[in-house]
Amino acid sequence: MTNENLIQYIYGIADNSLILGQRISELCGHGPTLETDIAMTNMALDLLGQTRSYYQYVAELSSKDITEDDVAFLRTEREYKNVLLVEQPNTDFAYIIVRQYFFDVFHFMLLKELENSKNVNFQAIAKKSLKEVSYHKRFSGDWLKRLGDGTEESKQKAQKAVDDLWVYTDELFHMTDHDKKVAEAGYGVDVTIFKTAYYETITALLKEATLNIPDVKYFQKGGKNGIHTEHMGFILSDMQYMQRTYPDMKW
Amino acid sequence: MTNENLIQYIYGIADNSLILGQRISELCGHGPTLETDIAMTNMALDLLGQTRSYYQYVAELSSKDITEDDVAFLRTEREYKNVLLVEQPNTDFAYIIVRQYFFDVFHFMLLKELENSKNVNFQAIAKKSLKEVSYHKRFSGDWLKRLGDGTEESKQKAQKAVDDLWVYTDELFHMTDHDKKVAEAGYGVDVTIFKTAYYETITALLKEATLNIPDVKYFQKGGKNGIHTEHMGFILSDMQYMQRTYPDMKW
Amino acid sequence: MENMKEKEQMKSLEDIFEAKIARDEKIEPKDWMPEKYRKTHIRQISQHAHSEIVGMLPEGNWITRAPSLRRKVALLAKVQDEAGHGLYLYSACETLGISREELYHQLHSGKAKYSSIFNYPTLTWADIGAIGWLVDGAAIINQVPLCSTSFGPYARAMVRVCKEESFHQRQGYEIMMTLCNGTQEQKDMAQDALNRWWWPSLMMLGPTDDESTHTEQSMKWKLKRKTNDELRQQFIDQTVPQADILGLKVPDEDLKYNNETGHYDFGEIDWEEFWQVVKGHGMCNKERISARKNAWDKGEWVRDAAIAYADKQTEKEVKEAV
Amino acid sequence: MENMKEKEQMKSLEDIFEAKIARDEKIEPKDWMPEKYRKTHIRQISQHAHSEIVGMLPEGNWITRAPSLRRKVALLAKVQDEAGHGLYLYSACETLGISREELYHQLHSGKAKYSSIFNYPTLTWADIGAIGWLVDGAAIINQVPLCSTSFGPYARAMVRVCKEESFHQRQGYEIMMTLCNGTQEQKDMAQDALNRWWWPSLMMLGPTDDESTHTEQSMKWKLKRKTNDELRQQFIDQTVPQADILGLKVPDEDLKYNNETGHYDFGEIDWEEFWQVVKGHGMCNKERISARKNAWDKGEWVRDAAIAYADKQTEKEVKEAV
Repeated sequence: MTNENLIQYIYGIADNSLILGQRISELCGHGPTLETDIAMTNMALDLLGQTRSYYQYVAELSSKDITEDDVAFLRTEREYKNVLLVEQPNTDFAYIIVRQYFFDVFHFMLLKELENSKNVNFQAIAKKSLKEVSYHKRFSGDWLKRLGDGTEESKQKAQKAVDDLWVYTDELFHMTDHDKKVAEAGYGVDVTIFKTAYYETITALLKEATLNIPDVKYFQKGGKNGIHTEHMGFILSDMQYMQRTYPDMKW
Repeated sequence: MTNENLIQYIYGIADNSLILGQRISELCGHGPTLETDIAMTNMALDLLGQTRSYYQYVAELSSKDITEDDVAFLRTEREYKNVLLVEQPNTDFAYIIVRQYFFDVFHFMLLKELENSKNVNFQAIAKKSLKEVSYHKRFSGDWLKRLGDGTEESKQKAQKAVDDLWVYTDELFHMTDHDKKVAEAGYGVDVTIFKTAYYETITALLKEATLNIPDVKYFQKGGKNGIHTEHMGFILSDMQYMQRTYPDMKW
Repeated sequence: MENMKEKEQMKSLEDIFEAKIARDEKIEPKDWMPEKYRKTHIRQISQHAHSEIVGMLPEGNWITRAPSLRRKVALLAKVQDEAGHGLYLYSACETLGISREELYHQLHSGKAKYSSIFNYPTLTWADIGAIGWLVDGAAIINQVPLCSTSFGPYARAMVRVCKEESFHQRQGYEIMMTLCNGTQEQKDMAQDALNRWWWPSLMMLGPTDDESTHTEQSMKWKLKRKTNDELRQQFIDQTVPQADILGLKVPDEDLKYNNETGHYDFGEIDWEEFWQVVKGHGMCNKERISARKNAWDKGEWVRDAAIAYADKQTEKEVKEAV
Repeated sequence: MENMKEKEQMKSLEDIFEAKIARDEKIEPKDWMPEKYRKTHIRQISQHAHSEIVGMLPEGNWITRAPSLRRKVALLAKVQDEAGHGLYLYSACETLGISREELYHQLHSGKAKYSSIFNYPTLTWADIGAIGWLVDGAAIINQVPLCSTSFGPYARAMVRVCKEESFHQRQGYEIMMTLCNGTQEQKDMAQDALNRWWWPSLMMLGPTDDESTHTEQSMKWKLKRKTNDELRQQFIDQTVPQADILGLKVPDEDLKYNNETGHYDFGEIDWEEFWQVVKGHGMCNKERISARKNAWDKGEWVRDAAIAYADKQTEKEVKEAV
């Protein structure tokens, strides 16, 4: 396992937190209630906090003299390794919740394993993040039940979001060559081991939410190899705006 | 009249064409019919073509070694001098048409005067642009009549767009100190001389379109001094993305 | 006779109420209070709550573009605090017998006001610094006296709000400081933000005393302890030295320290602009209200779903209990 | 007897029709044609029109972000040409007795297909170059033979389309050339785009001959002159030397010039991917259709207004004439 393997492995985890955090941030001040606004902002804060820990570690590992902000803001689109799920747009509150829930369950299971990593940095980040993510999962799961088993309209919207976002779940379990090497070294996690448990969990909750499980045989992928949907470019043009426009300054 | 006066005067004209051209470009492929898509794209092409002529002239006038693209893409938000009208979003087709018509009538009258400038560059650009803009004005005016005197729904939407955008018309007739100096030198245009004619023209068309004339006493301003609405930052983050991310390259 | 008795009772209730206020005791929601007191407090607390909520928008405008992760997180946390303030204040207001829906309706319909400062656009990152420094600074001066106002729930909410606001204020000043220690471009950005936010911040302290209504009554109820002009002077006296430290120039040619009074003299405020923005003609009035209204309208089906779900759960529990 | 006569008449119409095609004369909309000919042409022409219209979207995605004014203008003009092509082709299709609304409905409902290549995302500016060079390149190879196809309106539309497409193809290649003469970052961007667009472009020439349906019939009607595999070989033979000039590596380990055949041998195409994208599982299938459907649905009130206005004008004219 090289340093580059490790850095790429971290991107595969941390970029999810960054991009989902960025997506949720767009909503700040525009939610259906003040209470959900506060809760969603909390999740964005947690995710961005985790991102910082990971990127600080990348900066340490890097042979170049870089900071967490260089990692966050100065890569090109093809260098971000987040899954396609987290970059999907805030179409409506149902998409926001389903995207969150599909990610949270995975995120929780990942961190549970990462806690046992041989790498002390990963152990520490996982331990701290687990508390946060266990709350995220409860929040998004509870809301998904409310939407699924709420009104006729909310059920329809929730079902549409589930149907549209389900195709992005499989990619969560893809392992790049970097991922495999880091997992073999006992630093990273072999995510395939909890794939069955993941689908059991989300299927059970969808059933409780009186929603149908989509019958999909072909899944979307690409993000883990830096091949993103067309949304990604616009996320980045806002996110990177200041760093690109005013290079090498302190803020 | 200094070179700087002249450059700032040109920004006051050309930035309108750039930003409106950019706004219309967003619509390409998303219009209500193929025919309007083609016509609107034509207008964007005309406006961007005019922008290039003006900016090439700025590059000539500038003491620095710059190109039209430096002028277009490497200024900060506060340095763009377009009026607020042209940066307003593509809320719906009524807003798009009303924004266009309010601008086109002004643009046509401005160019009519600019054709008589003592400056040969302005003469040439105005002469070429007049043909184009006279078509724009006909297109937007015809559509405004269709929307105003079409269905009940289209009338409502057109009236709402007129009411919301009317507050941005007065700024078209503001003259900065630069504008005044360039006008006094016989290069620029004193736009206040056709303000009455402008309001007569648009009022007549609104009446023909069976729409009400808004009763507004307080108008919005700021763009001509580089104080824009919050839309502008997002227009720029997309528009400047490539030049900011990959500085000093040829495309 | 009956009428006479009622009047006497009323008089005695009023006496108790006024004595309480005089003794600096709090009025609580369950206590008797004059109708005018209730109405005034609903107006002021809700206006304050609306200001927090609308105030989330101009700053929220920069969250996706914040220049570093640290600043992005801090800005998100700040905007979240404002949502929190909104929440306490709406709750305090609800104790006076008005529903959240009704309060939102007043905001969306334009019946209720909110602080006019939020109708100015945030154009550069430096605006985030300037808002923290100046706008929160002015807000604190307005709000600190409210921590000991007579209405209990409002006073308690304000204690918490003020603590967080002064943290925000320091954070804003630190953003300005970083810019002013940076490149020329960053300094220019900071100066430009000060130029644009200075006068609107002065206006936040309210119209001049001779234009101001309700002041006497408000003094009595401890909703106000100083006049607008006094507060404004306090803000200027406190802020100008801070600008000096930053190396920025306050955009007022008439600004000058007066050795005799020990205060800064300052130039004429453009009250015409102030009243126009109050009347709805600021650059962002329409945008702000429509953003709020949009969030509320688009969230209706979500709130309905939550209610429907809760009802179903209660029904289940009842059935299971039977 | 009657039935016999009808059959004879039909036979004679078919003979005239086939003789015309054999003589390389055009079939025009007013001419008699077999129902199958009409249906096949509606399917193919509309599919072609839809491809132009959907093809506006991936390129349109970069208009607001084009890196120079010159490139922005050229890209806008290119996308506009595609709208124009869509327009001629829909018009050609309408001459066969089907309305534009019906054609759109077939697209939006998923009944009609369009070229699968447009279901891939455009990720970088180099993709705009690669699409012009490769996608328009492959399209031209598919389309040039159609300039002399048997159905007159289609053949005439294709003459115009092909002329413009080859301009676009040169423009795309020039974008690639500029990148390849630029910095290392630009070269990498160009190589990355070639890597992603190469195989989908090969797939544009259609399934291998043994998987392809309709070919024999299409040959007879001059809708096709060469098989898919022949066209694909032509595309590869023409494009590989162009990649060499750019200094880019075609992403196919098995690609090698074969001295005996005078053609390039090439590697296995991932037909599984091809069919999945055709079936709707490409990265952007949903996005593309919903963008088109959205434009159409949101434009309904505009089209209605135009009709209502035109009706009122006609009414007025009639009244004035009376």
